[in-house]
Amino acid sequence: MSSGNGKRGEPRVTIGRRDFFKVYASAGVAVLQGCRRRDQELIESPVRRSTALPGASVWRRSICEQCGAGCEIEVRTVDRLAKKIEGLPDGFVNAGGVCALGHSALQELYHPDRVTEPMRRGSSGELEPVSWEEALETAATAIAAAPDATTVVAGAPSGPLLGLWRRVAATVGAPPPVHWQPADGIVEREAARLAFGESTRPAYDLARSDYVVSVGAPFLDRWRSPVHFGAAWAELTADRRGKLVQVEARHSLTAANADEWLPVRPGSEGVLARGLAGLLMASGKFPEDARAAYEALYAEAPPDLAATAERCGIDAGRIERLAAELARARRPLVMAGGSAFEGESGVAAGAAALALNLLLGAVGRDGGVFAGIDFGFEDRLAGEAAAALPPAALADRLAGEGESGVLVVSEADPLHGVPGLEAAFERAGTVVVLSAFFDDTTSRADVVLPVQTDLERFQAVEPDPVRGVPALLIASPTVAPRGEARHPGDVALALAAAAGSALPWPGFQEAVESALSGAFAATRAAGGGASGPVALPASLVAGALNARQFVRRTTDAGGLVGTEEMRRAPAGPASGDADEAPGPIPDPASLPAPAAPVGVEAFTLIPFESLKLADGRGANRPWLQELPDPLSTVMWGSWVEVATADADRLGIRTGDIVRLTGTAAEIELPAIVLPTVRPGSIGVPVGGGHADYGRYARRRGVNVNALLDPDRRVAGAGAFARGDLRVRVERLRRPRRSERPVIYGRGLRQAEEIPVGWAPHDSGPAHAALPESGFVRRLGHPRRAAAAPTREEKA
Amino acid sequence: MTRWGMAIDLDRCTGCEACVVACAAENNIQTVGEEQAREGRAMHWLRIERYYEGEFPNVRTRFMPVLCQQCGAAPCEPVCPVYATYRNPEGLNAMVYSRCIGTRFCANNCPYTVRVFNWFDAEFPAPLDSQLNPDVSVRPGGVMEKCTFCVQRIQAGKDEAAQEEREVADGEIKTACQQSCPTKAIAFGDLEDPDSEVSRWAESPRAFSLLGDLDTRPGVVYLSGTEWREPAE
Amino acid sequence: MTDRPQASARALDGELLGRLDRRRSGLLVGSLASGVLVLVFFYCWGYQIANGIGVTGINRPVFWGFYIINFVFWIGISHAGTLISAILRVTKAEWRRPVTRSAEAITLFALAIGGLFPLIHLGRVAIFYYMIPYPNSRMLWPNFRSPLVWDIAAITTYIIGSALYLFLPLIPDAAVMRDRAAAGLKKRFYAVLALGWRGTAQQWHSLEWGIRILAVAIIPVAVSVHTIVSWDFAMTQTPGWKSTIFGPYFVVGAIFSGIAVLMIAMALLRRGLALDRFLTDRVFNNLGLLFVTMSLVWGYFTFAEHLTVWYSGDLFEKNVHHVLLHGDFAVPFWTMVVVNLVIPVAVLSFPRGRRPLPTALVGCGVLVGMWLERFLIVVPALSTPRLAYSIGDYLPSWVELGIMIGAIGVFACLYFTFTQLLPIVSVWEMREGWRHAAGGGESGQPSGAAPASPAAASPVAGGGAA
Amino acid sequence: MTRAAQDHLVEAAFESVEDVRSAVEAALESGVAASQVEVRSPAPLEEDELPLPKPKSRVLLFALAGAVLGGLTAFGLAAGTALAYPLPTGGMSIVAGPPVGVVTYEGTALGLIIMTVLRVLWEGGLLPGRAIRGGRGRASELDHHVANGRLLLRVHGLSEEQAGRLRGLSRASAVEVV
Repeated sequence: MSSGNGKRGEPRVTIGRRDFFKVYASAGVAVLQGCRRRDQELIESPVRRSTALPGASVWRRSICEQCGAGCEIEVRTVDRLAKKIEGLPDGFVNAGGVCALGHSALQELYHPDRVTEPMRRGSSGELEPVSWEEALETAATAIAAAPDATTVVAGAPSGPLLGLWRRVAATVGAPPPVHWQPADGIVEREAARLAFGESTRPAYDLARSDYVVSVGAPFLDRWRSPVHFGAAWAELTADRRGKLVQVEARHSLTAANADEWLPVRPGSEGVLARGLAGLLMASGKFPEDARAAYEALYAEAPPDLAATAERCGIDAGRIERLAAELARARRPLVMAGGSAFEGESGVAAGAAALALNLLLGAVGRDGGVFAGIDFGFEDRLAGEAAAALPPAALADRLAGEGESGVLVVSEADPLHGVPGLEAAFERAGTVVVLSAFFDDTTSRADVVLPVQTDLERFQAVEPDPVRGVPALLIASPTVAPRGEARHPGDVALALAAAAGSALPWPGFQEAVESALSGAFAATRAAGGGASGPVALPASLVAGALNARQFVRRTTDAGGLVGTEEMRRAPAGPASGDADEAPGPIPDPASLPAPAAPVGVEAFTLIPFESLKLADGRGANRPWLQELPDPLSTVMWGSWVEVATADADRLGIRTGDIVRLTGTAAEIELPAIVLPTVRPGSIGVPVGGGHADYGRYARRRGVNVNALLDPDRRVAGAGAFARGDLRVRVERLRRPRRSERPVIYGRGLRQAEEIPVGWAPHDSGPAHAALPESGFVRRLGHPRRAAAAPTREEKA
Repeated sequence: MTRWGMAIDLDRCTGCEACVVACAAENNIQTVGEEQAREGRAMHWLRIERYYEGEFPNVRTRFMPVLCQQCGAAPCEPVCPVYATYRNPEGLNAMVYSRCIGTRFCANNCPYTVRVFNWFDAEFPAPLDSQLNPDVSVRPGGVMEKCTFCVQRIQAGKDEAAQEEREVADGEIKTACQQSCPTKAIAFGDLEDPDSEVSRWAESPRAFSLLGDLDTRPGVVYLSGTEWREPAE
Repeated sequence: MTDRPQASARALDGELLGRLDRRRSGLLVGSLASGVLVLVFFYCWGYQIANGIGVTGINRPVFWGFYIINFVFWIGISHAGTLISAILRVTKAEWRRPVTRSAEAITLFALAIGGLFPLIHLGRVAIFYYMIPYPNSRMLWPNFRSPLVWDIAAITTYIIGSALYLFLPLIPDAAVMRDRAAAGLKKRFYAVLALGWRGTAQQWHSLEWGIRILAVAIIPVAVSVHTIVSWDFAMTQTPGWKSTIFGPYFVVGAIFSGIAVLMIAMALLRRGLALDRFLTDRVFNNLGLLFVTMSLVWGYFTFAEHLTVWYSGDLFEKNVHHVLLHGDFAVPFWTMVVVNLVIPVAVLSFPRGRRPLPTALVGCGVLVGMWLERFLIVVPALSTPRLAYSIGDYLPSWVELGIMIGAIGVFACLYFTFTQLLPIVSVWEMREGWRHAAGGGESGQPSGAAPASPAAASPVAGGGAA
Repeated sequence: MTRAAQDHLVEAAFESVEDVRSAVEAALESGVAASQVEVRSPAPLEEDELPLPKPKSRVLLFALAGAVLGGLTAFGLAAGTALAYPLPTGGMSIVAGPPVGVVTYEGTALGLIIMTVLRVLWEGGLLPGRAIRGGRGRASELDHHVANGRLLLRVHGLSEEQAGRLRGLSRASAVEVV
């Protein structure tokens, strides 16, 4: 069903079924003018032969792997060059939407500074191009010489590729790979394990809820799947049916869009959740078993209102009203996530927020929270190999590693992400990096293996389980790879083979097909109806005669997609996959509050992922660098958000260069004074200040990760703690011309004043009916005050 | 007769800026670099304006995507000495790059400040130029440009309909910004057709025209204004 | 009875011719020095053409900058000559005689430079001719609804009119130069310019008719030119520009700055060419009175302009008004008020202030002030658009500064060269004046001479009465 | 007297108008026709200063014609262009009154100015290839006197006798006689 794809309106020659790929041949779409193209770019594609006419648009389905959300996309190709990315209208996660980062995958693909040939550090100390054989030989020799001392760091989201890395690591005799991922996801899993008894990222049914309290989850910014949650939020708030309350210290984009924003004191999110629980239980509106389930989690009683208000810095009346609204709501839901849970006690805070769902009866009901289940293809590919390690394990391993150590880093940039690893990288015998760019880590590599980007790859992705419905999405390459870039999975297999422990598959695609084939066999063997980690739901394999046909059908159909019926509630604290017996979980309210600020310049630093740069991977795309951050409106580079009150006190004006001093490092960057920042806290986007990463990212902005203390960990999660960091802030100077933050549309003069309180669309009435075209038939006055909900557009 | 129009539901807009990048990708909009951007020369055809109301902690944030309003009585048009911009029969402010001599008068006279100027020739270091949309010209330096309502998509849509000997269906033609909007805050279509989605949105009591009292008769209608209210028990 | 005046006129005649004959090294030095600035001008312009209009400091939303400011400024300067000389000719003010030529030359050169600035300003100057109506293969003629095309029409008319208005009275003087020159290149040059002028009765008669008609015709043209320049702004929707007062306001400003530059030029000429017997204190006194009048009229318009904005309370207009009076543009704004209004009135209200040096100094201030006025019209309005999100600012680049300074050099170079080649004081008109003075019989003193004599006023009075 | 004999030319430079007037009066008395007399002056003379017929000029007529011509051309240009390329801009009518008016105004002035100057040059014999009848307007050895502020009397088509007599008369007051 691809009616929505008729957007181009080009006559269509449908070639495949269900969006596997679509071919739109156009008679009339000639190159209008001006598109200069180099002939050498028109390399014959070894991947597929196009049936299209020259100059005609061919739309190919692909999967966006810019983050783990797994949005299905369509790529417009003309003459085998990718031109445009659109969301697949019936995409499993995104339903037609694409985010800014997703669009920019094109600029990753065609980046002028891509690594397109293997390189090896020569005798001169410089990286020199070598053949794939030589590069693999060098890497494999080092691995084979010291398999125990080999550390694999895999940056891919969880799913089949991570499974393959686990398998490869186990095969060559190396310890399990370190899964380089944001702390937030690990904390969320751990919190879910504590609250729900199942260590999966919870799935939220925002769209069908009517009252959502998001404790810290910046789901409209850059958290899990902003496209999916954006659409869900739009449904939630359509006609102002439902309400979103954002409990977050930083005024994120989500907070900006929320119907109500509670700017809690940083690190007190969990306390607020506990306080709310106390009020909700006192309201007596919830069934006894829900109360019991909640109370069983905690040894302590929830804090009282006054204590909560005091700890959170929020007016008690507001908390009370919030609790009352929550209690009255028909289908309330509490979400948890974000930088708030990356503090040392993040797991406790996250669990406290998630546990509210038990009380609200939101677990497993429409408009509530579900288990984030998948088809388990990571494990299917991993086989018997052990689970991947959390990021902090890298630091621990490196600390104990000698000079013979081998580091294999695939699609991750740990040197940008965490300070203090440089020395270990220097010490390591051989650093092998699989990357498409010279990022901070790649620049220190001894062997660089160029990998393909999203659109060049065979893709098998298990999307972020935001919907609670399992899926495995598969897509073929959309365009020919640039230069000699290879699939990272293929490289992993080639490394294993070169190291003398070959796996049965020549490439990643074969590995995935083999896993599919195995899943088919296991499902048939389980004899229908069975489900679980081994077998697939029987409905998915019904109709296929044999494994071969099943694999063919699955890949042709673009993967396996579950149904709404497969959604289920988490196992529950009593019975789940928690190893230990259920018992009291840490209560954030009884943990000590983060140390009070020392002196007037001590601020809580809130590093956040902006929708431009994400964790830093967006920094090399000119589109994203030049994209104004929606709130600070800064383009190109980093900034620190300072509250108006603090700025007045410290004499900081927008644009001033300020110095942030952490325990081990200091950074200097321009200040943006905003009325929305919670006094006492400052926000800095991560992802700037790359040592390298191509011409658009190199030394652009500053890397706030430098302020992190690598020894601080999120308790119980094995992740580096990024939250609750104390820094000193001091004003240095007015910026020089070249230091001024690039603020959208606001020149030299207004860099200091951001218009506040003047929304011009509220300043005057709309005009009367138009004599010329008559298209506006009614005089529409903007209604500032609450108007009765209207449904007219929805009809 | 067709009058292309757009309706933007501000209550649905999150300010995620996917549309801004989609627009750049679709329309070969050059990125000007940090130095030029600092000079105020970024070239986005579509921007998300952000306004704050109130003071901490009771700050309301409002986002408003602002693009060429495709005015029915466009102030930019008559001031052009060379007819580089005029109102085409389907209600678009057509911009003819090859005629533009760069007086920038149109941009001065645009009350919405949505016109952008190519201060230099566009640079797309190879192979970034591989991405360029072949349906859209790359504008040379010294030329004004602005949102076209993705006129190349409109043209392709009409061509397809003509080939199939039918009318263009409502919703068949999508602008790049509309298509990638995760929250579907944008409707596009024929304002002359009373049954089109955009016409229905435009009839909303929440609808208003930006700077409506100038009577530029915009082809873009904004919807805004409701707040959450707790439903009665 | 006629002996003495005649003899006196002969003497003056000889003196004037002698002055004009004498080579002035100062003029040569001036030509060369300004020639360097001419090179700066063309280097900067060439650099801009080679690299793109982006080498300027203009941006979004300040799409117009120094080039348009200088365009308006120079067009304003151009009102020095033709308009003032025409008014004086039409009113038969005797004291115009030593002034007209230098004034008209200022007009022509200022107009030539002013007319260049819109071209410099273009993003694609190579195809500027798209604005010109002529049959072409593009199948499209210019859009006559655009004030810029009105500009072209008005400036073309004005520049042709001014050139002819300068040229027509120059013909007899070119003949004088021709007939006094020794045979050779110089003689041939003047012969070409003189077009075979012999001074016959028919030629004088036709010439007088021509000058009379041109003087009448050029006044409405001059008024329309600056009105239309003002409409480049006033026709827009831009807050701070959309104003009905702009037409007369610009015309007054133009005349004001025109007189300023005329005062400076005359003071320099008087000193440089020792023409104080011809450009008398009386002339300065009269021009000074006109000057202070224009200052007051300008002040009145400025007040009216801002009063209406302030009183209306229109949100967008008030934003512009605010940055002007109290905001980032307050310093230039109040500087402008001081040099354009306070100082001229304070100095020129007194007879002693209307002497050459003070008037020239006041003129310099007014030039600065009127330049600032154009700056304050162009930049604050553009940098304060309706949608506050797009608020911007503007700083010129070295290219714009180079072209601005270079343009002054071009003007100086042209003016010095003109002064060197042709009589900067109209010889025949002076002669006519002396004849009138002699014929009038009221006084033995020819006009322009003997400034100390109280009778010197009579030619003026007589001229006015005639 | 034969025609061939009547081609003598007398030129005399005078210091003052009075001297020229007496010389002219003498010449006219001696039977010279007014059309044979040409006076060159460094500045315009008053109309009644010399007993010669007043010169005539049609500059004004031509100026008005030029104005009409220029105005019509400009109107046609502005209105015709708009009609030839009916591109709507800014919701204005295709032939919008005020812009056409502005352009017509300028065209009128331009036509007037150009025609005025052309006519002045025409009447003065200043256009290339246009000479004035009877040797008038030709360069003279004595032109430098005019340049230096004197007046020059030229009498054409005289017989030798007349010429001689005139020279005699002139010598009394003239600066130089040829």
